[in-house]
Amino acid sequence: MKKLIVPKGLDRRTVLKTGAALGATAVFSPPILTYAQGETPVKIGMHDPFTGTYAAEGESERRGALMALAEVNKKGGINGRKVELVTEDEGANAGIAAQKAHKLIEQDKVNFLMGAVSSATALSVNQVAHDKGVLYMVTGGHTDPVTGTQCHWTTFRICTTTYMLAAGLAGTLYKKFGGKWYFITPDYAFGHTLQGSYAKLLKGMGGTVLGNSLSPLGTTDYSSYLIKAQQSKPDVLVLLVDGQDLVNCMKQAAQFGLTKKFPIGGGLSELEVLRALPREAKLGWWTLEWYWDQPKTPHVKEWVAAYRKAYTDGSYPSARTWFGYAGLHAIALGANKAKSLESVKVAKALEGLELPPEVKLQPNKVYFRDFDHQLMSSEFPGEIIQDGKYPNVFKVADIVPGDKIALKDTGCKLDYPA
Amino acid sequence: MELLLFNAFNGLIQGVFYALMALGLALILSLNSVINMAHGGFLVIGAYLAYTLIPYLGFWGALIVGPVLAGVIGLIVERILIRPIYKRVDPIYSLLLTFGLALIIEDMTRTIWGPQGLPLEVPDIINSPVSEVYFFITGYRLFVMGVTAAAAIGLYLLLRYTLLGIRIRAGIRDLETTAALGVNIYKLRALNFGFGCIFAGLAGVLAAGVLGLTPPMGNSLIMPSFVAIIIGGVGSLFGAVLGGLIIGLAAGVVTTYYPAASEAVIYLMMLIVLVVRPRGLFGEEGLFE
Amino acid sequence: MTRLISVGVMWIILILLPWWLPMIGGYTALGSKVLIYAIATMGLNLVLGFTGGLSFGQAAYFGLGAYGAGMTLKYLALSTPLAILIGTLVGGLAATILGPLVMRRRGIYFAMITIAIGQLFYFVMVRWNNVTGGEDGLAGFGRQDIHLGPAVIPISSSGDAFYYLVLLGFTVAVAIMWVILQSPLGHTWVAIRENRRRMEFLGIRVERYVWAAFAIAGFITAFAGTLNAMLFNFTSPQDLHWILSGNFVIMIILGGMRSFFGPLIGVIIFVVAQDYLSSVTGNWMTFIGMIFVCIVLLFPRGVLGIFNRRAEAI
Amino acid sequence: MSVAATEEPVRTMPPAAAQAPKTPFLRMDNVSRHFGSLKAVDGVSFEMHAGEMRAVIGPNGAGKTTFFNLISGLLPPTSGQVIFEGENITEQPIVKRVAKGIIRTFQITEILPDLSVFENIRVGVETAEKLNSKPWISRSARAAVNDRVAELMKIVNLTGKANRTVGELAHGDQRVVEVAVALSGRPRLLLLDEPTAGMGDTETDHMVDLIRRLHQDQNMSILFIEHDMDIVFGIAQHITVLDQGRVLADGTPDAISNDPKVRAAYLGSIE
Repeated sequence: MKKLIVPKGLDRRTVLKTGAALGATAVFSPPILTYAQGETPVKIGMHDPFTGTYAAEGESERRGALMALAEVNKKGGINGRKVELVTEDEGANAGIAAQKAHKLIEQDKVNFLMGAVSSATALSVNQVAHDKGVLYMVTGGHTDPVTGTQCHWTTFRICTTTYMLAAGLAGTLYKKFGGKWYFITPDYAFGHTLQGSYAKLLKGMGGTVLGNSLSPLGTTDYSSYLIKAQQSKPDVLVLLVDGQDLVNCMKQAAQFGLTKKFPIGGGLSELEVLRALPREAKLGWWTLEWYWDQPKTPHVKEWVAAYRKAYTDGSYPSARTWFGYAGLHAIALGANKAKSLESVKVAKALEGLELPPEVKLQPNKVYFRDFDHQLMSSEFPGEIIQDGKYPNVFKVADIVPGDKIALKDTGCKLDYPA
Repeated sequence: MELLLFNAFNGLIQGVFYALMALGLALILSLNSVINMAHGGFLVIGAYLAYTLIPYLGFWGALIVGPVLAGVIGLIVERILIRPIYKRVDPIYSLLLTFGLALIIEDMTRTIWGPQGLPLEVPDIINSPVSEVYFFITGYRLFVMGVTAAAAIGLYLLLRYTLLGIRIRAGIRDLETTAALGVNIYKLRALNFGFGCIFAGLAGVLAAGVLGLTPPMGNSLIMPSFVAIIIGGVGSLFGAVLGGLIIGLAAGVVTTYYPAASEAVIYLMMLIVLVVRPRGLFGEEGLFE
Repeated sequence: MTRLISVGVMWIILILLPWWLPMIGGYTALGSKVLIYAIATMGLNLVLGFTGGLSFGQAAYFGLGAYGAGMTLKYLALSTPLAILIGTLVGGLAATILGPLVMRRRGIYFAMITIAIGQLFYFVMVRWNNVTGGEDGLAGFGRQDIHLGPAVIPISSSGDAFYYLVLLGFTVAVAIMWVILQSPLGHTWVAIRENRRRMEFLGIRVERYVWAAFAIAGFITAFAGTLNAMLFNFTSPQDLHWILSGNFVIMIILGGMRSFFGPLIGVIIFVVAQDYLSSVTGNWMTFIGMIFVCIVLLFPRGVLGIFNRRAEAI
Repeated sequence: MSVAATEEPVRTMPPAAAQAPKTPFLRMDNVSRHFGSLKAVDGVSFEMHAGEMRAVIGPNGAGKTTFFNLISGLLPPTSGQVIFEGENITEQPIVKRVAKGIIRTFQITEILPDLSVFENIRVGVETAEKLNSKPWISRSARAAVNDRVAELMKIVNLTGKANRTVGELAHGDQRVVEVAVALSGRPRLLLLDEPTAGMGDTETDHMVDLIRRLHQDQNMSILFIEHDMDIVFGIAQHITVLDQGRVLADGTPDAISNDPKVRAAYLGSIE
């Protein structure tokens, strides 16, 4: 799916045909010939998983980016030049992601990079982008080091950090249900940071951690962890697992009848995940990073309608769609503000930049922090509606502004070239 | 102690899944000499077809028809792609072929049904805990065990008492002699491949009830199933079932004491078994060496 | 003579790669990756194609090399040669130490015991979070310029310079493997593949030679792993996983496991086809799958296997 | 193994032993090999002298190949002892026996089918020169190996087919290659298991001539299994007759052809 020059209407098939034809041309002739007429377009390279376990999330991000692309081009593009989006599939494999980042930079000569669902790919492309001095907008990939210990001047991030995910929900859960919590945590960096953050917040509020089970990524059977959890009789069972793992875990918790015994809360949930949950597993308290149903927020309704018009497969935009949308818009905003395509200048322009209402699509102030390049977007803690039919599956309890919960000391030291 | 019992029991249930996969895989490996990397693909086919058929046939109908259709697709694939490579001496080429096939199946599944996860609704009657105390024994888990046991026993009876089964067993032991006795081994191998795919499809439908459906869902089950076969010993179907149960049990027990190692333990077990018994528990000399 | 000429031509093409590859729409990092994988698979092929041992866990040594190099650069010293040396030693010694477990097994049992060992290393790297970065991978290190007296080879900033380092590594590894395969040791490996029993009756302790092949392959793949870690200054547990091991085997079968340069051809087909197809179509997996199926059906001994059988056996 | 072995009446002591009082080259004391209830070799005692050309004959299932396997080390005996040049090798692995010069060929040709004649023999030579573990080789050593291969190919008359793939050669030539590989190990006792099996007349003549030359020119000790009585009585100095795992008779061709037991049990059955 390369050279997604999408004029209007985002039908995947036409894109495919154009893509194949242009791709072939690109290989057999110098790239410049493809754009013989008019000025060279500004190119944004996007890597995301369109195959494998995270394919649904990757597809959502791409759709969001394509919507933003159409809008940006309608309003005159970047510095008066047309914008193109080149997407590359990396299947959530960090090595392939780095390879594709090289391809986008060296072969397609993209001006900016964006993408990532898995944290590992975010980290590997983070490295490549910095080596090459190309601005990189991380869409997904929550692990703290991306805008923390391994931050680079080239890297900005749309999605929230693991710490913010925890902080967004912890207060709500504590107030509602009490302070004795049991955790089931995926056994990798993301999970560890998230659980650490929760434990810290919980102790700060005066609660106790009854126990924490570490489950390997890709676990299909959660029964042993659920048994331990059940024995500790917690006020809240906190599930920090993500993606398909979460579906498995929730289904099993429901089948064991645990969901009737104590409230279940969690870290991150995603609309893509909620869609696949059977009724009995549709419950508990979670954080979304964006939700389509915000009746009081301006522009959201129109945006959702635009999405539904472009994609007629019955789906609704998710937080991932918004990541892709906001990511591409942010790049365009920064470049237009800097009146330049130079990554250093655009990066400087993005620092402190506030997203306008029609892009942020949420009530609170949303901006990039200048010292770690983390976007201060909101968390949407709330409860799953058990009998809700997709897309009415979530009831947002609060919209917590990002800069109220984000850590100030992230360990990031930006390394701009001298 | 109570926790250990719980975990051990749960491990056994997980092992039932491995056993079901391993059984089909072992059938195909033993008689067709094909290392079927596409077995996970047939699992996915069975599961998605059942998902699609549930609105028309209900869960029970889909439970039967889904796997059978996977078997039929298996028959077609065998005829077109697998049969031409039987005459190759080295089974390694079957690895490349079925690996390609697995990619095609996963991609087709995603193209047809989309990349997002889909829920497979299990009837309420088998979807609640059996008792408050033993809450982890859900009706569905017992049901999975029951269906697997029935399928395994059915296979045993088939192999033991029907002409087809006797021929399959003879073919596993000595294909040349079986052919020399006038058995049409092409037909035999085709049917056997179909049986293997039915088992994969069945595993798919049952697994979907616990895990939900995604196009790559078969990938995570294929390696543990190979491990089950090796621990049991190549050529022994009973060994494959036992191997599946053993690694499930081991993973369950280890989870109690050291959860981080629950995945690694099945590989450690295979390593130990192979060091002590070079051909697994019931493997026969000369097969695939 | 023909062989000499074709190898010479191949080498000239490889030297000129940074010029011609971008012109036809490629990029140098892809060339580096192909050569790195070629080193790894040609090393693996010493066991797979030449000794007849189905090693299915080779990525473990590739990944150990990668982590060895990455962790050297991150925690120990900012030196590219040292990183290569330590990574190669870590992976190679692991293969050497574990060889005795493997060497007695044959066929599918050989395959599965190598998978078992490989997966155990994989889980170690995933679990050993605070040092290896766990599932997120090891980042935060960078390859360093090489100082040769007053001269500096700027591999840290130049992808082309790094490509030439990889090409040098490829040339050295290929030369070593070629010499070994022409030696009595190489002859013995091929003979073991052809007829293990015959070799036992010549008085050869077959297992020791399988061990030697496994160990040497381990060193060579680990060496490739160190270069791979430095290619993107990143490595992750996926570099040890059985799926990568399986891909290595697939690449070798594609190109022809009985020919010396077969793995190189297989890597080119696998890596370049995936890189290209996944950019032009969302259904690239179907096309790759069909390529594999067609190669099995049309080229019974891999792509290079179509040349005469004598050449295959070296 | 069994101490009782020596108490068994040694009725098979060859007459040659009385004439030449040197230490026996190869001796087997009451050796048995059972497979479950099947007694493939059952209490065989046997002696052979250096430089001897001896044939082992017997009807199918007499235990001839098992007998060879016991000497070459492919199988351990159930009981009894195998002694080579005064040393008990009963428990020794194949590798050590080969080092002592006990080298065999197989009833079903064991060659390296995808390699050339030259390469087949070269592996044998390199093994004999103990070069196998060398990952590189000097020019002179390589030349020495190649010379030796050429010499062996000349001995077996295969020089013209040096670069042919062995798997594509005629059956007779494949067997000759196998003998050449065996010769590369400089055997002191060459065991040939049905060297002419499945061969045509010309091929058989070629092989028989080769065996005869090896014995005459190099004074090699050769023990061979053969079904073709013309060959057996044409070249063997001594013949051991096995039947149902036991030694039925043992002696010179004349003695054997006149032995009534042999005539009854074996020769008679084919005539």
